[in-house]
Amino acid sequence: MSDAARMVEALLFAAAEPLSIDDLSRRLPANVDIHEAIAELRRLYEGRGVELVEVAGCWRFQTAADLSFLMTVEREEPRKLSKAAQETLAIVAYHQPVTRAEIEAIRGVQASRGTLDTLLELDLVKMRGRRRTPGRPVTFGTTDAFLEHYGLASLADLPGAAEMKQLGLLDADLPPGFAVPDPMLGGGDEEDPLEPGDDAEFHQDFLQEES
Amino acid sequence: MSDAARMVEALLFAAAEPLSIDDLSRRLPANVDIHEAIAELRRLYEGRGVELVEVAGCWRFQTAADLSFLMTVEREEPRKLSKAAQETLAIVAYHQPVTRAEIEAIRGVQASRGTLDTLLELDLVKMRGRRRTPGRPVTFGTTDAFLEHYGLASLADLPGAAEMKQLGLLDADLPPGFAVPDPMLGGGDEEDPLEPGDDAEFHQDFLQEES
Amino acid sequence: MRDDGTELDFAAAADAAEEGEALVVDIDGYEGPLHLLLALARGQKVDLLKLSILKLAEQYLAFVQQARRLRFSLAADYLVMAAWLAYLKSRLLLPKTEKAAPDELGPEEQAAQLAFRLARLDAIRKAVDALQQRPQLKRDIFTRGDPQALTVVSHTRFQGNLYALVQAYSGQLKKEAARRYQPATPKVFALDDARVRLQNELPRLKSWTSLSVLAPAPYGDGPSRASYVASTLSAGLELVKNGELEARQLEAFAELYLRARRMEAAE
Repeated sequence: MSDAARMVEALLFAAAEPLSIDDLSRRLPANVDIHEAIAELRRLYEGRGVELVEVAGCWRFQTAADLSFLMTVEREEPRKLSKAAQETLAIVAYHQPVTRAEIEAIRGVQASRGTLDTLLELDLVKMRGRRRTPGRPVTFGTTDAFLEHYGLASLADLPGAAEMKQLGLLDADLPPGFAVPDPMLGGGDEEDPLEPGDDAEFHQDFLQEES
Repeated sequence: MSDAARMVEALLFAAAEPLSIDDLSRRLPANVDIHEAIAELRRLYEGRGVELVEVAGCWRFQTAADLSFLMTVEREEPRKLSKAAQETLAIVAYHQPVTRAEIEAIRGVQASRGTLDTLLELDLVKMRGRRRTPGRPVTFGTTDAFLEHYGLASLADLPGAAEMKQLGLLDADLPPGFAVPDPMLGGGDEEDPLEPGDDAEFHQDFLQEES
Repeated sequence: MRDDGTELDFAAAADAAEEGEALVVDIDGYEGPLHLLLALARGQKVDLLKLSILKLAEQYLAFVQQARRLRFSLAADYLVMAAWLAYLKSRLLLPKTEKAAPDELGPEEQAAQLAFRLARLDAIRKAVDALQQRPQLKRDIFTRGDPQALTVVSHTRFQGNLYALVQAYSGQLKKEAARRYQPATPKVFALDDARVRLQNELPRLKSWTSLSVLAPAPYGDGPSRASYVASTLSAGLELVKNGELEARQLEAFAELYLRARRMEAAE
């Protein structure tokens, strides 16, 4: 094992929180190749009870996920996020920077008060700035704590993000290549409209609702 | 590496204190040979940046003694501001340029001397000038570093009253005439720029106050 | 929302509708109309982008109608969505008219928009599952339990939390708003009380009695001596005016004396 790897190992081990390459280089002699040392350590710790991982652009040791059954003493019962909060968090993560109105548009529901607040309180979501559009709405994004919690090296590592981007599902509006579905497809048998009465009833409701 | 060693490694790593053989056996499956696992780990960690040692009959990982030169204690830059600092910083951000007396009037408490000092030291707040009023008090404002830390493009991006209400931070039924000041309107007319001597004088004031 | 239960629910609702049975349709299981639509769309078991919007619209309308039959109240957004789908359906079915408003999307585009929104929400729901299945800190993975006393602290990590900052500020605003100047209203000896008291005293006011003796003495948190004296004086002057009392003062600033007016003597 190289001296460099020994030093990096000791520092990461002793640290209370993940360290960046910068953090490490500030503490190590100038001639140490930190990237090389980290690569060496990663190989060494592969498959072990403790692993070296990158989170939020920093490095930390953590226990292997498959051993979680042993960790009853250390486990903190995490505050369970509601379904709405989980969905909101995912939207913020994948669509950031995103405004409240955009979150509501994606979910098709008015954000109930408290959902976004909870995520902000838990430091999983932060206010990022303002959108340069009329009204200049505040935008939201995820924090480093979010990445650390889910063990993500960066936002690019969000599961499925690349695929969603490719499909245009992260766009705000209908992407140009998005197929216009044929409304008749598969609908041959069911072409008959609802009974006239049904339809009229809905229309009436609609007008009443709108007025 | 054996499964037993992996498990012991993870447990010792995550434990808040050294673990005895008894502690380990209580948390491990019954068929695990703990002595053997520890012997395996000791061999594995020999000469590394981290070592497995026995202290008073308990086992723990610790960094190698010869690397202690890396482990100097450093003053911690607060990752989170204290409540008082947070409040003071918020007032400076929204009310700038603002004098110390005004900050105290808004907070309703004597600004503890260290608070503004801390913010100045962290380069979040700077002295801006002197108010053109009797006594010519020094005025404070936020720095570019402040904007950078909070991810703001400009002071205009600070959330206003409407956003605070949306986030449930302000009640909808605030008294009339209640407004969140616009930090962009910070009156340039009523203040003079700082003069070269001002800085030193201020620090002197501070030192005297502190003693 | 129950990902698997929903389809069954719908199937059951349709069956029950055919059989004329009452069935509780649980709209509360869905977060909103879009979530309900997504559950129905998944039931078509095709790529969301190749969805039959017509079929979906009909399914939704049937579902909502069923729900309405069983519950009088249904959240407005479900009805708005129903109305919009009914409208979209009719536009999709009708032959194209030439006088479509220039700023209005054609029905096919609107259907595509809806399919896109469903696909987007579906992707997010899958992302939620993917995220929740990841090992999570302090639930599945753990960092060093006892970092060494010699702390190695990250230096570049100070990051302002804008929410905390705004929270700190709004907290003070609220404090400020609550801090209204409200001087305690001084307790006074009400004029009415003074008049009643003096009238009760009248029968005993046969001889000249000084105001300072007549005015009650202050006690506890009650009105001040000055208030007792002032109110008694005012009430006394009123009674003098009414002819029930006589007042006399030997010189300016001297003690004031009051006594009941002798009605018999006057007659």
